[in-house]
Amino acid sequence: MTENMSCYVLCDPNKCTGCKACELACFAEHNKENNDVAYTVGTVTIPVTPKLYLTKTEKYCMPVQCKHCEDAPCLNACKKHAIYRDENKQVIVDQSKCIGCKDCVMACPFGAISILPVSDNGAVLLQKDKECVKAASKCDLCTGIEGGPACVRVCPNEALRLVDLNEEQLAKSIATANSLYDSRLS
Amino acid sequence: MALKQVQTTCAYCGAGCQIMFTVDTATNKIVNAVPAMGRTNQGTLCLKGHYGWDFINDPQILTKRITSPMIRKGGKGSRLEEVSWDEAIQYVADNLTKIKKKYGPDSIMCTGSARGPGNEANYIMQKFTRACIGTNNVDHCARV
Amino acid sequence: MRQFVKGNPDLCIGCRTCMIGCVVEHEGRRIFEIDPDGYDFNPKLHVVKTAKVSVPVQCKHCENPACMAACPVGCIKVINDAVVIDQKECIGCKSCMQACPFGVIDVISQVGTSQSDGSKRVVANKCDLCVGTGNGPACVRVCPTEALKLVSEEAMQESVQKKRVATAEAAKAIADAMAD
Amino acid sequence: MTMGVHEIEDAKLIFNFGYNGADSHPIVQRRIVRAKQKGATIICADPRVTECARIADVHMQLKGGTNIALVNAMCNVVYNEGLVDQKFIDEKTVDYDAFVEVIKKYTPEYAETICHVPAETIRKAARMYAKAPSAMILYGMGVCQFGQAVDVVKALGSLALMTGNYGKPASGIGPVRGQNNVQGACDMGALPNNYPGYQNVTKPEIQEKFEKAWGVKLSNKVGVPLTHVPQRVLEEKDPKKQLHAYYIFGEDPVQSDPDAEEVREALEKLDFVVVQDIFMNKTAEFADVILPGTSWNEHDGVYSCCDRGFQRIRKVLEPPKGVKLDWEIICEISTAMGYKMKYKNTEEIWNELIDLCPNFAGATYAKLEKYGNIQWPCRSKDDSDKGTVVLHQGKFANPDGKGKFYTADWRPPQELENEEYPLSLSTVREVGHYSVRTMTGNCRTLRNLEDEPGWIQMNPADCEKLGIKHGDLVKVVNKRGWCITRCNATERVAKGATYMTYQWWIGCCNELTIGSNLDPVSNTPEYKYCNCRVEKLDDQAKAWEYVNTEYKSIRERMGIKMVGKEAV
Repeated sequence: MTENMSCYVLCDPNKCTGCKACELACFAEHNKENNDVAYTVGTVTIPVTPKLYLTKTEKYCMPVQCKHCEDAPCLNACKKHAIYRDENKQVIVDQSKCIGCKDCVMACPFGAISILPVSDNGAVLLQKDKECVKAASKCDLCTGIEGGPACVRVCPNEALRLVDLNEEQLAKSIATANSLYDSRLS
Repeated sequence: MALKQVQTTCAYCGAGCQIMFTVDTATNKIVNAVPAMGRTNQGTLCLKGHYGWDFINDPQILTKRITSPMIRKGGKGSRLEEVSWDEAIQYVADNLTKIKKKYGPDSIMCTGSARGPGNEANYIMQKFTRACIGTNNVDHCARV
Repeated sequence: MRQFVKGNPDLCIGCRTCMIGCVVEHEGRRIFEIDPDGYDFNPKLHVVKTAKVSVPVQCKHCENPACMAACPVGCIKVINDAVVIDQKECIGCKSCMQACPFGVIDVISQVGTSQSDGSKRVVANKCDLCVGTGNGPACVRVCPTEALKLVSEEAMQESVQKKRVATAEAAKAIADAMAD
Repeated sequence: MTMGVHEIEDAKLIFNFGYNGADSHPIVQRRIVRAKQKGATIICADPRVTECARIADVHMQLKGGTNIALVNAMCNVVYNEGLVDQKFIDEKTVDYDAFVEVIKKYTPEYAETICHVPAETIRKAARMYAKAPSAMILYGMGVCQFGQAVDVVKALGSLALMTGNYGKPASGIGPVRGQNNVQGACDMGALPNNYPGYQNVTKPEIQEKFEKAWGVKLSNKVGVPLTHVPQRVLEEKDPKKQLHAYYIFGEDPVQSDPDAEEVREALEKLDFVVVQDIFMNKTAEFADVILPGTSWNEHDGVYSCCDRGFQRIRKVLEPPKGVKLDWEIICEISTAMGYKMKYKNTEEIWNELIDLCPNFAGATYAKLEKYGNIQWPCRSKDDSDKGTVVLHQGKFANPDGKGKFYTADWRPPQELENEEYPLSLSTVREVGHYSVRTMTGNCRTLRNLEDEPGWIQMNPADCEKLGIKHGDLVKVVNKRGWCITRCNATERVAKGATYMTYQWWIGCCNELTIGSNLDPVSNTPEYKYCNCRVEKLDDQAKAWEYVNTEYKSIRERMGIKMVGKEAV
């Protein structure tokens, strides 16, 4: 039997209209507490740093975000051990440990990570030389946030959904078993 | 500075890379070496091609460049003394002639060189061995 | 994002032309004229060879450099978007060396310098992307197998964007399959 | 090489045997890397994890000294699994049946007991090689520097024959020749059996041609190979065969030849030794006369690169006062001995020799200027003959035009490991130094990169057993001699095997190598196999002092004034 797997958010590009509601919701959800970001744009004092990235091709669009790989290349590439797997098997970046070396960006085959400024107390954090602190930014499935991933919640077109392959796989295998049973009769 | 450029073949391995040297003709020194477009090297060089030319200015690091013929006038074990070219050539010719007369041409062995001198000098060496000394005792360090 | 030089172990043949290229670029061509004991040979990158890998290893020019944060005298600076050690100010405390997770900082002694006790100054040394030479990184230029590449911010973004488009295309294929 | 260096990157499959391009010819290795990037399959047979082995699809890490058993086993698989090109064999080759008789015994399982390469790996490699649309074999000194060497070359050639891998682009068999002009010295007849252009000294019609051209009677007796010199000086009883004089031109046998002690004894015993070179070296210490020649970059001429390519070399600098052009020196000696030789320049010499060599006749200076590089054979002076990239197209160079099958049974190396000397020692290449290093050792940055006393590559398990660490000075010793060098602990070499490069004065591995086991055909010494013991040196400070003092003293003997120079 397959191991217990991590979950991830997947978009149906056939439904996505590219409205960016997910990016903003993600940013707001993660900066509500420390940076006072509410749901209206007027209150934002810091750079917008989402953890999923709307990507447009010629024919369609969708946000790209972390697949929480089971053998995560980003986690394996990180020399600072700033990327870890939490108790729910989600792959999480500890931005306080990240030094912005970009190895995870190179290692990720999906383009799901960007290096973005880090803010606290409503302002961008600065390094010794006054440059802003930057860290790897990627989907953490809104771990610990009530209601689950904000992007899924806000999508007006229901293009995003949280995939739990553990359940889906079970359902699929039962369906396959059933169909085998059905075909046996014919 | 009067600069000129000369293209030649690298002498450090059988790949036969082409190098373009820039030379200051006033001081007779190499200023620069860059890869040239050769059939085998296509504008690339390894470390020896890039940085293996300053020996030519006799920097006195490992061994000294020899700039005068030398003879051990006092025989084996004596000191090497600088002599004129005429004296050196005559000395070699006399000794080789003496040995050839005493022991025959096959008692003399000569080598070509698989390194810097080039094909023409090798041709001359084997011609000298065969036509002048009269033996086929000529070989080179092919097996190193 | 800051640019950096990246080695490719599939192309590297371990010849170390890059290491000499680095020294020549930083010492200047006087290296071929002066007394061979008159300068130090301190490459700012090193070819590492294990049973499986040969590749030059050098500074990643991190966005929040751990070395810079660890430096007590502030001699690690960002110049032209490269993380650079000012060796004149360095006190040789080795903090940066310890802080760097990549092992790309060395501590070297400098010829022609001296401390009050007469010993040579010892300072930190690492890749500075040949900043200020106007020629770009020498290691990239001299490598005979093109195993070193300067990864620019644009190249990085282009690569991430390509991957994102491919991810979107795959998601489309999944969605289409599930719709059937 | 039967092909061109530039063709390597288009190979579909490269079988790299005992050849370490990354250290000996980085710019050839570049083509192997490019071939891999273009999708070529790479098979590597080497006792070490070389750069090529590292990127290979199959690496057969054979035990040193077992080459022919491995090649025979690959031929055995190709034969038994019916992977041969029967049409090619029938039409273009001879002696197939006798060859098959020998390889029958070499099943992969049998070879595994000799080579320590798993039978399944041998099968896999043989199948890959035989099934490739075209396959190229590259080999180097890992094949040639054994007492059994020419047999292996012929066996590799037979592997290519039985699979029809000749005469098409990016196929064939390539000995990648080491030194810059070793191909050229052979081309020019600096060989005891051949006049220039590989024309045999024993053939009356050839002898007659050269006698006519040179106006003198010539000997038809094959001469002495270089590696026989010590024996002909020290041991030969027949006075007619003894050597008494040695004219050494652009070589340093004390450093480069095996069993340095024996070479030194021979040079001491010779009546008369002439050394013609550019720098003082270890051989010059034994010279009765030293004649200073010109260096690369100070004279004109032609080199032949490893794939038969003639290329011009040009005078870049004026030579220092006091030296003479190499060919001028020899011409003057010849003239003083009564055989007049006089030339205006290298082009005049070149024109004389290409007219005597049908295979070079078309490669004039004018055409070399025009095309940059001409691979011989180039027979016509007409501009349309640009030389020949691929040899053996249509027919082979043998008199009957056919490829000849041959292999032999495996013979072990002469000197094996034993209780007293439990490790094997092989000589290898240092990427940043050339040959005996009189040139590169005088280059500042190359000296910075690698200097005395060199390294001995050893498996970490062997180091641990001896209690030595990476970088420690150690003593390497066998019955012929000893030296001191640094330990390089690396997983790239197998347990029980050690490797050293041969250009160091202090870490001088040729004090240990074996001079007596020569290949019967090529007379190449067994540089790649002898035994040794590595000893731990408890007092490292004292050992370093020895290294530094010794280095300083040899440099002084080589004419370097040490004043103001720091010790190494």
